[in-house]
Amino acid sequence: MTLMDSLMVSLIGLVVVFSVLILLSFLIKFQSVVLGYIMTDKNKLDAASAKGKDTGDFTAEGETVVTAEVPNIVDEGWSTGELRLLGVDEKTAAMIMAIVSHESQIPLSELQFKMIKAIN
Amino acid sequence: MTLMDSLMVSLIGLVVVFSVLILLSFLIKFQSVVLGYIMTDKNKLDAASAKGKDTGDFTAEGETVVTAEVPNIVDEGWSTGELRLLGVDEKTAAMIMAIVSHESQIPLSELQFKMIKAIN
Amino acid sequence: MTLMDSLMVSLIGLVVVFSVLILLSFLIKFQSVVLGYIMTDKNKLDAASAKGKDTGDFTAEGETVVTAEVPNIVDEGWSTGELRLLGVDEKTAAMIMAIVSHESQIPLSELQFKMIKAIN
Amino acid sequence: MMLIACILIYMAIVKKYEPLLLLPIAFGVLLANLPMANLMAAPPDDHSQVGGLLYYLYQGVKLGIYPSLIFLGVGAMTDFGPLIARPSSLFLGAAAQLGIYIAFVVAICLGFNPQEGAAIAIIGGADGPTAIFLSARLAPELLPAIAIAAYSYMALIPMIQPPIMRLLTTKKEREIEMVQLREVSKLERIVFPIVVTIVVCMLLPSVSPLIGMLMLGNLFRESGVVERLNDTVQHALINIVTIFLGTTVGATAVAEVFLSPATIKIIVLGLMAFVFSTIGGLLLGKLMCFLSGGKVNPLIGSAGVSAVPMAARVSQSEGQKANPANFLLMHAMGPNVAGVIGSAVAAGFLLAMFGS
Amino acid sequence: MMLIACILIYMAIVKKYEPLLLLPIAFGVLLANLPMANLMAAPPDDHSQVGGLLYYLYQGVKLGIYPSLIFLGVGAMTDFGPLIARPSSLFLGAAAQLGIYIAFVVAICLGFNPQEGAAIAIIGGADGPTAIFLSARLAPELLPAIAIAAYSYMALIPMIQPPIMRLLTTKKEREIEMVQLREVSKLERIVFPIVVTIVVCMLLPSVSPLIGMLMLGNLFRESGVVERLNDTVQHALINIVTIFLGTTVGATAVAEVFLSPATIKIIVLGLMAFVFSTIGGLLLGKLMCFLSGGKVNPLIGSAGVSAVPMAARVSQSEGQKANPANFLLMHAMGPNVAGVIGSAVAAGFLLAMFGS
Amino acid sequence: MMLIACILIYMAIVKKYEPLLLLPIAFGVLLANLPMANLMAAPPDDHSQVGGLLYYLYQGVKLGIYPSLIFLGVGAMTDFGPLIARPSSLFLGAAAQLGIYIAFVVAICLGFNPQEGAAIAIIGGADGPTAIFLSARLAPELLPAIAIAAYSYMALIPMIQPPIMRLLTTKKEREIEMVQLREVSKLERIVFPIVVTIVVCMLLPSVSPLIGMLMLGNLFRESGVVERLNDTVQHALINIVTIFLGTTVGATAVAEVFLSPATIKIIVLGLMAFVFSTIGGLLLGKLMCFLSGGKVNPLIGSAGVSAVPMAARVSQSEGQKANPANFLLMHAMGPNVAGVIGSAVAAGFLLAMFGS
Ligand code: NA
Ligand code: NA
Ligand code: NA
Repeated sequence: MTLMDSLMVSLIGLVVVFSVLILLSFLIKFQSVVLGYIMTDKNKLDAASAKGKDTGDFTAEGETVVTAEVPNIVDEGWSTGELRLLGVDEKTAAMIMAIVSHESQIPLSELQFKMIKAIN
Repeated sequence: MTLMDSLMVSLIGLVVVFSVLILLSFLIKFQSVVLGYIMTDKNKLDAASAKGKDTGDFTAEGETVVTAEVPNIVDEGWSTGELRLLGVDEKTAAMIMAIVSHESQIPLSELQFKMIKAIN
Repeated sequence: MTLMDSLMVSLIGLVVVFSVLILLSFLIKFQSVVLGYIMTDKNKLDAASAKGKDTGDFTAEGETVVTAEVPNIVDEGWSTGELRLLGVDEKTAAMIMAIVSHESQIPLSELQFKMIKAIN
Repeated sequence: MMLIACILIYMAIVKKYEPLLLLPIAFGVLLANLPMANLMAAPPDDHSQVGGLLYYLYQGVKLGIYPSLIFLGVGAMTDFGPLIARPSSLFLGAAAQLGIYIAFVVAICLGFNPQEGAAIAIIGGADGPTAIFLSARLAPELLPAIAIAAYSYMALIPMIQPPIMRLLTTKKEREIEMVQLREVSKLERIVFPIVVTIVVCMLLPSVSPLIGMLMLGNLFRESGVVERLNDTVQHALINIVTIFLGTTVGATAVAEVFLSPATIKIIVLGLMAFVFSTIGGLLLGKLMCFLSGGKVNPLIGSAGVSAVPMAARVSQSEGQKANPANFLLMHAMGPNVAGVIGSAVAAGFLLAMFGS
Repeated sequence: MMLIACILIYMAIVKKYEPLLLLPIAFGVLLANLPMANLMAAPPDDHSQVGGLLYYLYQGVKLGIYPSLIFLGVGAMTDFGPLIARPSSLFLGAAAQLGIYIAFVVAICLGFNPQEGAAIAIIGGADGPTAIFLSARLAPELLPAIAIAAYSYMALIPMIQPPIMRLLTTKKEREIEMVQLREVSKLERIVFPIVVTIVVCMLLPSVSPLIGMLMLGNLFRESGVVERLNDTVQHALINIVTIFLGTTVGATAVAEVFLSPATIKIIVLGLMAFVFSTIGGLLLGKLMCFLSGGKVNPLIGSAGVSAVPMAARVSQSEGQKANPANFLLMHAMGPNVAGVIGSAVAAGFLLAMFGS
Repeated sequence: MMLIACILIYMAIVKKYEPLLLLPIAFGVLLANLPMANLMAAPPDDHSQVGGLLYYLYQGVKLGIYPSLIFLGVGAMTDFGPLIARPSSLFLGAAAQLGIYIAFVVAICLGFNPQEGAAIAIIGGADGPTAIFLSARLAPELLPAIAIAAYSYMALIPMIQPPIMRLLTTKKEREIEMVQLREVSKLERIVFPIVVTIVVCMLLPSVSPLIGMLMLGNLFRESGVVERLNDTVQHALINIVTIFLGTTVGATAVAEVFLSPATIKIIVLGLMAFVFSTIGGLLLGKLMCFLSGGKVNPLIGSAGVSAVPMAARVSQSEGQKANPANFLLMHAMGPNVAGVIGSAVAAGFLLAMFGS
C-alpha cells in the first residue's frame, strides 16, 4: 500500500467516523425533541417502572436494604431527580459530590447520592 | 397426520401425563409414610444438618443480615441521610465507622451503616 | 510392567518430588533473604498497595451492611444462638421474623437476624 | 422485524411482561435482523472465517444445554414443600396440561406437521424453558414465535385466567377455605427430587435433561450442605444462561418465517392452549371439590398451568376477592409446581413421539 | 519473555496500570513461554490428544466472543446520560480518533501491511476490547503487543495528556466553567441504545458484535426491569471473561514475534496514536469553544479518546488546576463515552476495509 | 448403580463427606445410569442429532479445563503464608506423597497397567482436582471410582489419621509447642506464586495447567489489585465449574466398569495410599523433630497429605489432646498447602512417564 493510498484510507476513515457520530448526535437531539412531546407516555413509564421495581419472581441477588422511616411531616427539601438538597446550594453540593467521588475513587456516574443536608 | 391420529396422540398424551403424575403422587404419599416411620433417622439427620450448617471449608456467599426492630414509639433519633445516630455524637460515630472499616478491611466507601446506637 | 520396574518408577518418583520441593524450599528461603534486603522497595510497595485497595474503576460487588453499635455497658439481652432479643418476648420476635420473611419474599431459612429490640 | 423488536422491548420494559427473557429476546430479534451484520451466520465449513457472535452462543440452545441449566436454577429456587404436603396437587398439575393436547389437534387441523404442532402445543404448558427445549428440537424455525408467545402469555396470566375462573366456578366454591398444609420434613424434601428423577426419567427418558437438572437444583436447595452451589445456580449461572438463551432465541427470528401466517396461527393457538389448560385445571379442581365434600377450592386448579408463581398468585387473588379471609397462595403453590413437572412430562411424551 | 512477564506483573501490581487486564495478560505471557508446557498447543487434527488449556480458552478471543461479552458488561456500567444531555459531545468523540488515522499512515510507511497497520492504529482508540477484537481478526500475531500497549497507555493517560492539554490551551480557556447539563429522562436513556444499535450496525455491520453487546448491556442498565441480569453482566460474567481474555491474549505472545522490532514500532506508534487522538479532541474542543462563544471548555475534548473514566478525570483535574471552582467531570463524561462509540466505529471501518 | 448413587447422596448430605463434590458426583451417577436417558451419549459423527447434555458438559473434564479452573479458585482461597514463613514445610509436603508410590507398586502387582496404576495411586495425593486431572488423561474409565475414593477419604481424614498419628508418635512429641511463625511480607507473597510457577512448570511441564492456574489464582489473591477477579474465581467461577465437574465425573460411572472388582481394588488401594502418605509425613516429621532438637512437632507431618484444611485441623486437634496449650493449626497449614504442590508434582511426574 502506498503512502497516498494510506492517506486516502485515513481521510475516508476520519470522514466516516465523523459522519456516523454527527448523524448520531442529530438523531439524539431529534429523539430528545420527539420524546419531549410524548411527556404523558413518559410519565406513565416512570410510574410503571416505579411500581415495577419490587415485582419480579426472582429475588434480587445481594442484599435487600430497607430503610424504613416514619415521615412525620412532608419534607420541604428541594429535589433534583433522585438527589434531595436540604439547606445546601447546588454549588456546594457539586463540590461535595466531587470530593466524595475523588476520595472514594468511584466515578461520579456510579455514585448515587440520596440527600445532601446541612447539619446544624 | 389425520385428525383421527392427532386425537389419538392427544388422548394417549393426556393419559401418559396423568399416569406419570398420579404414580408420582402415590409414591410421594408412600414416601411420606415410610419416612414417617424412620423418625429416629430423621431426627439424626436434622441434628446433623443443624450442626453442619456452619461447617464447610468454603464460606457461603452473601447472607442477608436483617436488623429488625420493634418501633414501640416513633424513634427520636437524629438522621444524616441513611445513617441514624442514637445517643452517639458524630465524632464517636466517625471513629466507629473508621474502626469497622479497618477491622473488616472494607473501604469506607463500600460500607453502608444503617444505625449507630448507644446501648444503655 | 514388572514389580522391579514399578519399584524403580516409584523410587524415581519419590526422588523427583523431594528434589522439586526441596529446590522450592531453598528458592523461597533465598527469595526471603533477597527481598529482605530490598526493604525500601517493599515499603514502597506496601504503601502503594495500601493506597490502591480502594482504587479501581469498577465498583466492588455487593455492599456490606454493618450494624455498628457502641456497647456502653455490657448488654443484658437474652441470647438465642446468634439472635439477641432485647425487651421483646420470643413470641413477638417469631412474629416479626415471619412478617419480615413474608414481606421480603425471602424464606426464613435464608434470613439472618442479628437482634430484635424494642425501641423505647 | 425491527419494529417487532421495538414492540417487544416496549412490552418487556413498560408492560413488564417477563422482562428477564423478553428483553434479551427482543434485542436478539433486533440484532439478527440488522442487514449485513450476519450475527447468526455460520462459519464456512473449513472454518477459514469466523461465524457470527450469536451463532456461537446459539449452540447452547441447539444442543439443549441452556434450557437444562435454566431448570437447574429454577429447581434451586422452587419449594416443592406444598406439593409434598398434598400430593393430590399433581392431579391438577396433570389436568392443566389439557390445552397442550387441544392445541395439538387444532394445529394439525391448521396444516402444521406433527413436529411443528407439538412444538406449538407445548406453549400450553406455560413453561418457557420447556417450550424452548422442545421447539429447538422439533421445529427450530418456529422457535422465536413459540418462545415469545409462551413468555408473553405467561405474563398475561393475570388477564387470561380470572374471567375463566369466574365463569367456571360458583362464588360458593371460590369462598372455600382450605385446611392448612402439614409441615414437610427435611428428609421428605431431600428424597423427593431423587424419587421424581428416577420415576420420570425412567418413564420418559427424552425429558431427562430437563427433569434431571430441575431436581439436581432442588437437591442443592434442600440438602442444605451445598449453599455455595445453590447460591450460584440461582444467581450467576441462571442469569448468564438467561442472557445467552434469550438473545439467541430472539436471533433465530428471520423475517421470512416470522412474518408469515404461521406466527399468527401460533399466537392464536398459544392463547387457546393457555385457555384450555386453565379450564382443564379448573374442571378437575371442581371434581376434587365435589369428591372431597367441599374441602378443595377449585381455584387452585388453574394454578396447575405452572407459570410459577404468577398463576398461584392469581388463584390467591381470586379467592380473596370472593372471601377476604381466604388465603389460597400456599395451596395453589402445590398445583403450580406440579404444573412444571406436568409440562416436562408432556414435552417428554411429545419428544418421544415426534423426535428424530 | 519471562522477564517481560515479570515486568508486566510489576507494572500491574506496583504501578497499578489497568491491573484487571494487565495482570492476567502478564501471567498469560509467563505461562505460554514456559518451555515445553505447550499450554497454547492445538490438538492434533484427529483430536487423538488434548490440546493445551490456554488453546481452548483462546477460542473465545479468536471467535470474537470475549471482547463482545466484555462490552456487554461495559455497557451495563456506562452512563450515557451526559452524552444524551449534550449530543455535541459526539463531535469530540469523533475528533479524538484522529490518532488512529495518523498512526495508520505512519505504520504503512514503516512497512506494516494494511491489516497490521489497522490493528496497530486502533491503539489510538484507547479502548482495550475494541483493540483486541480488531487485532484478533486482522493481525493475530501482533495481538499481545497491541493489547499490552493499549492497556498500558490507557493507564498512563494521566501522564500523557496533561502536557499536551496545557500546551494547546490557554489558561483562560481552561478556566471556563460550563453550564450544568440538563436532566435526561428515563425514556431517552432507554431509546438511546436502541437507536445507536440500529444506526451504527446498519452503517458499519462489521462492528455490530461490539456495538450490539455494548448497547444491550446499557439497555439492561437503563430499563430497570432486569436488575438480576444487569448485576450479573457487571460482575460474574465480565470478571470471568476478563480472566480468560487477559490470560489467553497474553499467551499469544511468542518470543520470535514479540521480541522483534515490530513490538518497538508498535509501542512508538501506540504512543503517537494516543498523542494525536488527544490533540484531535483538544483542537475540536477549541473550535467548539470559539464557535460557542466561550461556553465550551476545550479540556473536555481530550476526554474523547475514551479510556473511561480516566481521561474524564484528567480533564476534571486540569480544569480545577486552572480554576478551583471548575467542575468538568460530568461535562467530560459525554465525550468520554462518545469516544467508546467513536473507536468502535473506527474499528468497524477498518474491519470493513481490510477484513477478509 | 442407582443404589450406589443413593448411598453417595446419603454420604454427601447426612455424613457431609465433601458434599460440594460428592453430591454432584452422586447425582451424576444417578443421571448417567437412568436406562435410555443417554445423557452421556456422544452425537453421531455427522452431528445430525444432538448428543446428551452431560456429554457436552463432560468435554471440560476430558480437555482438562475444569480441574484447572478449580485450581484457579483454590489458589485464590489458599494462604501460602505459613509455607513461606517456614519453607521446610515443603519437605513434609514431599514425604506425605509416599502413599502414591506405595499404592502404585501394589496396583501394578494387582494387575493394573501402568496408566491405571498411576491414576489410582494419585488418590494418595489427597487432592481431588489433581486426581481427576490425572485419571481423565491416563485412565478415564476408572475416573469415577478414583474421584469418589479420593473425595471420600479426604472427608474421612479425621477418622483415618488420628490412630496412625498416635501409633507413630510419643505423647512427649505430640506435646511439643512450636515457635510462632514470622510474619510474611506482601512482597514475598507476591513473588512466591511466580517463582513456583516458573520452577515447577519448567521441571514438570505436564502439570503446568494445574500449577499455572493455582498460582494465577494465588496471585489474584495476594496482588491486592484485582479484588473483582479474586472474588469471582472464589465464588461464581469455581462453583459453576464444580457443578459441571462433579456431575459429569459422576456420569462417567457405567455399571460394567464400576461394578467390577477393579472398584473394590481402587477403594482398598486408595485407603492404603492415604495411610502410607500419612505415615510418610509423620516419619519425616519425627526426623525433623529429632534433627531440630525437638522444635518440630511431628504431628504437622501428617498434614502434608494436603486435604486442605481438614488434615491441618486433625494435627491441631491431636496436638491439643496431648497438650491443651498446643496450637498447631498455623504450623500444620504450611505442610498442608505444601502437600497440594507435592501432589501436583507427583501427578506431573506420573503424567510425564505414562501420558501419551
Ligand atoms: Na405446565
Ligand atoms: Na476512543
Ligand atoms: Na497431597
